[in-house]
Amino acid sequence: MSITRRGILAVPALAALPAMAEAAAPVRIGCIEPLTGNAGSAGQSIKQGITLVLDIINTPHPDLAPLPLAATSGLPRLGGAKVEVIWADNQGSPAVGQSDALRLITQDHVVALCGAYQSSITLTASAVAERYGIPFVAGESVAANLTQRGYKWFFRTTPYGPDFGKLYLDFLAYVAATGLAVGKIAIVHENTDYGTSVAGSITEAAKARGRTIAQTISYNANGTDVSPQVLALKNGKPDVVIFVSYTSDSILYMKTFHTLGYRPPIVIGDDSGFSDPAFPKAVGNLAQGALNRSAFVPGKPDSITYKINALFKQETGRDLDDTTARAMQGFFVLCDAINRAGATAPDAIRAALAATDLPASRLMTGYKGVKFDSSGQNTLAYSLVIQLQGAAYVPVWPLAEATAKLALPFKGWT
Amino acid sequence: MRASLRRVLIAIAILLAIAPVLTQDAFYQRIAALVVLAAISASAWNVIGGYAGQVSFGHSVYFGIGGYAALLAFTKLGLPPIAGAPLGILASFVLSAIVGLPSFRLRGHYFSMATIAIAALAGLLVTNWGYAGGAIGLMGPATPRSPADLLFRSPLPYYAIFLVVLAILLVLTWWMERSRMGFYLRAIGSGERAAASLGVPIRRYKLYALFISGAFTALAGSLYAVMIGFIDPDSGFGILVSVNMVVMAALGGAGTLFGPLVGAIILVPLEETTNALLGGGGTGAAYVAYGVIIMLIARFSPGGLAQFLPRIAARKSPRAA
Amino acid sequence: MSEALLRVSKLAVHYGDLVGIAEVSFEVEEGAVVALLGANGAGKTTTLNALAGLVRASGGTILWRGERIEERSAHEIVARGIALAPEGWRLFVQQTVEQNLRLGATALAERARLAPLLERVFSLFPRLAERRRQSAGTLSGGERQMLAVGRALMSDPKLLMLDEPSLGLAPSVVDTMYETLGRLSAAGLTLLIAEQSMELALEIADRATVLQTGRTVLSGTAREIAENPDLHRAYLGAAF
Amino acid sequence: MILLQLAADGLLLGAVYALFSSGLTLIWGMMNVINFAHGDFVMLAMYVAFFAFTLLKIGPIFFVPLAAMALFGLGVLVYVALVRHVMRGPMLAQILSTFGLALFLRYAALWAFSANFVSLPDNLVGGVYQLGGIRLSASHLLAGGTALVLTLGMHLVLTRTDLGSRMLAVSEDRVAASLVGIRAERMQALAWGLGAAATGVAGGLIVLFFYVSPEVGNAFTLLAFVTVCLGGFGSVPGALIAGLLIGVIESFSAYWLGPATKDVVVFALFVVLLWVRPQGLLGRA
Amino acid sequence: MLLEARGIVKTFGSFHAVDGADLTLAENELIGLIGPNGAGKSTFFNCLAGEARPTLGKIRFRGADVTALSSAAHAGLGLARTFQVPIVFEGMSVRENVMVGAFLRHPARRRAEEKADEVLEFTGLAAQADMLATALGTAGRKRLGIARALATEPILLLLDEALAGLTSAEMEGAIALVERIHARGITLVVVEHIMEVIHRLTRRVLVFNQGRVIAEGTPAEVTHIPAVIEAYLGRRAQGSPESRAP
Repeated sequence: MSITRRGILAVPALAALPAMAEAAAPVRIGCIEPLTGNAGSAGQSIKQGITLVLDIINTPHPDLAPLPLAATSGLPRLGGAKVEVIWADNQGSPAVGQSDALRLITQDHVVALCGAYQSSITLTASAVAERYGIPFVAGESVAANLTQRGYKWFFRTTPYGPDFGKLYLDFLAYVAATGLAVGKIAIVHENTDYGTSVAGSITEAAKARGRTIAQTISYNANGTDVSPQVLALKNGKPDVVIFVSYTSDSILYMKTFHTLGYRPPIVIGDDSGFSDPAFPKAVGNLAQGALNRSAFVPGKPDSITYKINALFKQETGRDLDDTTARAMQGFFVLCDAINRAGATAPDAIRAALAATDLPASRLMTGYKGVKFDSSGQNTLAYSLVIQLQGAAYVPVWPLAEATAKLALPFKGWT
Repeated sequence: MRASLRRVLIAIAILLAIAPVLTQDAFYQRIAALVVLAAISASAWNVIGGYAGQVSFGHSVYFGIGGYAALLAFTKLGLPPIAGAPLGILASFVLSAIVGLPSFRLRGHYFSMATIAIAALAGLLVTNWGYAGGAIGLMGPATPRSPADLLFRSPLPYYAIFLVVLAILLVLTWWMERSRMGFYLRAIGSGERAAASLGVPIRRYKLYALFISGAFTALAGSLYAVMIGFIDPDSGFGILVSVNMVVMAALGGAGTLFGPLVGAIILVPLEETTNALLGGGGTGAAYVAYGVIIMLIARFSPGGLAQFLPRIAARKSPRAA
Repeated sequence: MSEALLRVSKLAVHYGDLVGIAEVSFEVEEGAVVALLGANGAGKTTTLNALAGLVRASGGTILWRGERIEERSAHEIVARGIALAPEGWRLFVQQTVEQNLRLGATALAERARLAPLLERVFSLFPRLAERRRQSAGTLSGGERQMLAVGRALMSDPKLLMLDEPSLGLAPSVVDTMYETLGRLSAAGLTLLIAEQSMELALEIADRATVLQTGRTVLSGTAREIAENPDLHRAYLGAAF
Repeated sequence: MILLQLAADGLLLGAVYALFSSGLTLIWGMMNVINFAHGDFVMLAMYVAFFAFTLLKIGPIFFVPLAAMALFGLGVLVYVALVRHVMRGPMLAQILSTFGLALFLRYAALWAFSANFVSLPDNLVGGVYQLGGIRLSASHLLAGGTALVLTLGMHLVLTRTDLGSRMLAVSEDRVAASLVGIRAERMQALAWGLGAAATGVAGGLIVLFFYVSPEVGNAFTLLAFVTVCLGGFGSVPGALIAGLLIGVIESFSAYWLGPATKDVVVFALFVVLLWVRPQGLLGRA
Repeated sequence: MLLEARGIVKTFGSFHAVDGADLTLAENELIGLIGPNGAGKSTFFNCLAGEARPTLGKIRFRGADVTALSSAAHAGLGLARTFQVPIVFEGMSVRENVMVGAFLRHPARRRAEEKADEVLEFTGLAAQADMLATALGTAGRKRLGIARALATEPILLLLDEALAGLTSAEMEGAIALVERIHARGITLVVVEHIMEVIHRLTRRVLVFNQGRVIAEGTPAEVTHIPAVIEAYLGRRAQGSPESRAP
């Protein structure tokens, strides 16, 4: 997709921003996240994560050297300017997210935006950024349509729906080769935009390979009982169950599996709920062998990821989850681009973002790199398949990244 | 007394009309546009909820219909979103007739409950309606294809459009207030038994009121979708959408011409600025304050802020023997 | 004569600016039966409601055993020994006969006396004993009246006030009711009976007070009142 | 067998619905005041139970009564400080007041406890029981069973004790109640206390198998409204039957029609019932 | 015959509030409806006004069957009523309250306003026209109730205790008003407790007791009918009172 004409509303980018006046004036970035509302938990975690990234960028962290801007203090090419984040609460509302974006751009004069967790809010907030000619980096929103709008100022570092579908089908093809049946796939998804869009992407990816989904169950995530769904699965006897679920429902599913004595041979959780640190804590002993996707694993003790996780844990008492890590990664990419631009003019930042080419070694997530196509999508975005073994998830596929052996079928509880 | 009151309020309205032009700041201009948008739906609610006293908690249905009509017109027919507004209004008439008539038999809390349930039901149906984007919602044009798409960088054009609609609605309400219809609605809201004894056809007039109220709420929904460029079940049919209309009208004074506008002028900037000042902290402090303010109003001024005005007027009048 | 049990002086009640009663004065002596007479709307019910603490007096005084009680609320008054069987009975129709009676004893300080009081009511009104488990809503008019009186008696009052005990009842039921009231009076209970039906009330009363449009117009012994030619005027207007 | 399993699951959950709805119906029936903060009462009770466990290390035998007591206090406080003043005012003011209360409670909880989902450890009430072919988890059994017993208990308290009889008397006829010496205000405060306490117990039981977050009450408020309307305002047995019915309807419609549509079925039934029989299943006309 | 009600029965559950009542009214009559509390006057009245539908019986107004018509339809036909406890429309001035009634025959605001002013003048409320109706006292509210009903230009006006609770001076004014209304050619049915008023106003009264009309005649006549005296004063009223010796 080519960069489109910006039409009648195109305006020259805001020229003289205060950040340019003094060399060491802080560089302001606006972050729009759900700090309250249904997704408040995720938004708060992202806020903690990005605050950690700020610390890594603004103060020297030589031990994290491969990460962009870690070793130095501030943005070297802007005279060591510190990065500052202006936070905005999107309250889970697309309209509020849009107000946030406008306020951050016109009142706080931020040079770039990031966020906004919910795809719907990323959609409306980035539309404002587009009209104002301010770069917007989405580190965590996965809806496919975000990068199908022909926007010039929108960049997404995270893998999105179609990537996940591809990942699961590749993985299942590998499992099939080991001799396990994977013919009947069931998708169980919560019915807000996250669940619906990811389930749709997986279904499409399956269709692209000439496979069909045997059973699709859509449910409301705030229900207190999931036994009917589990009974329906028990009845349908699928080989693979893919859950696209939030936290409370993921936990309920595992509990209900146990209650009803049902063990599907392969259980895959699509990130979100399965990745919440609360999940292994609450039902780790009932969900042994559950698979999950993640772009982040702490890894070996001396790895960068391990150290970052340790820093995060020190601050929050929790392990870093996938969503937070992807948001942090997006923020790293944005700051790196601003630094490379050597200026805070939006055009310069945009050009630097478009020219981003970060290798996997300089990332904190398991992407194969960061390189944007013309739609702003990171073409090297990638996830790993991880498996709950004991108290924690370990990477099991692709084999090159695996630290533990894939153990199937799903064991659940003992 | 009341005439001079009206003059003051009209002055406020004029001030409101020119206020955003005075500031160059797009964020304040946007707040002004949102105030007017909120005032449209709250004033529309006011026709049935305030004047006729039928406390609907389901007006999000109309708002959602309007919003979806606009973006369906865009995504399915390739029309400019605003072209869907008439369809939304048409659908609101049909819905009013289907849903209003049986619900009007219910009084007080029962009516409110029925409207809540209908709105919740509508939201669920749309969530499960794949054609209309299901839970993912619908997106407006990403970039303007023609001026008719009404995609502007500056909030001012939106403000102007909203203000025209609000002005039409308020003039209509003002005219209604002075005509037989307005008298009948207020009589119904005050006491159905007495109104019926004077020959007021109660259900017919409730339905008329719902037609007007629903149509303008649907229009507000369309305008919302045009400006925001996105609608999903929650932002169209969510219970908070209804509640906001009720709270604004009640705060300013339900059943008064300018009450909902006053409510919007107070609440929208309050929400936006508390979110701007406190929202980044993520503590929810903004809503805590919001909740306390609402409780205080309910406790100490149950008739809304407008209540104080006629109170004074009444106090100054001589008592009849 | 000893000090009156109840002394009402210049009692006035306003509902907003509607006049309930303008100036009502009378006395009730211990052990007496006093009839409060007057046509519809004369202010009998308002007077009793004010005595029971249901409506606040806007003027005048109510002296009960030497204590001013016009400012007291209903639950304090019933605790002091004044009970009212109200107009239209106002039973708790969703509850059983026995529950209604037990509710009548709410103000009773000594719960141990509840059982004997219940027995007294059941012996006065055997019909209620038969229907003690039945819901009050299923009772006939006469039985409802019995229950209303029984409920009032459950607080073991010194003064029992009855508002139109004969209203809407069959004559035989009224006879029984008045017989029972006579027995209660003979047992020493003081009674204040508001009646439209003058004849009935004067049959049982020692003294009577006649109200007209919210004022006391006549007071005296039952015989004096019955023979007073002004009485008809108070009821049926000027044509007499 | 699946049908029995569905029915059993639905009934257990329905019993919990019935319990927190009976709290609402008590308040509603007695005072004709809608409490929009009802779900947030459940949420607070869940937090009380959660913190009682994590901070005081006490189990459900203690934290459920503790939640009940805490909510009792809250109910009385809300009545005395807020509801008492608005209940005779215009309906809009009543609605606004409890709506403001809901916002306040929800976001005060967010402020105090953060937006994070928290839950009790799974093994607190662990284990699975097998009855014939039906498998039921201990936490659901405990919650459903307790809820059933307490809802029935509440019904018995209302119908068989002097206290309950007095409360019903106030709701039937405030004037007559004051005539026999009942202090109506006290009874109404007590009704708020008891209603909230029932909600407190429900919250303490739900937390055994469900997550807590400041937003969790949302789901319960609407459900409680439906249950109360369906059962008839003020009727505890009505709330019980309606709660169980909704539990079972949800369970079966989730299985047959898909879980996303189970609420559609419940709400549609509710709207139609409201149109046809507004007084509810067991309510009086 | 203006109005004819035949065999009206209205039951609530097993309770017969009205138990076979009849009424015929000629043009420009002014009749009184009296009876002790609970006699069924109000229910009968509600049946006539279309607010309650009789369980049995038929009501004809100017020859047309109106038994099943709504109260709004009654008003449209020229059958208006007032309420014992006046319901004023809040937030509206006295004039606006009356205009609600006037709009029935005059959809245009200006004409409705003129009609309202005329009625206000007629009922003596002109001075209070611009006051909020809720600021009126009881007498004013009752008068407003009458004015509102008059504004619908009725042929027949049903007055439900329009004078109860008034001071004697207010009552004089109210009686004069009723007489003026009658003088305009409007037929009136007056439910009243205060016998003095009945004596002064009406030529014909119907006495209700236990859901039936037990007597009919001039006020002077009916007050001498034993059944009426019994209904009012109690049974055996004409017998010698045997009061207990003090």
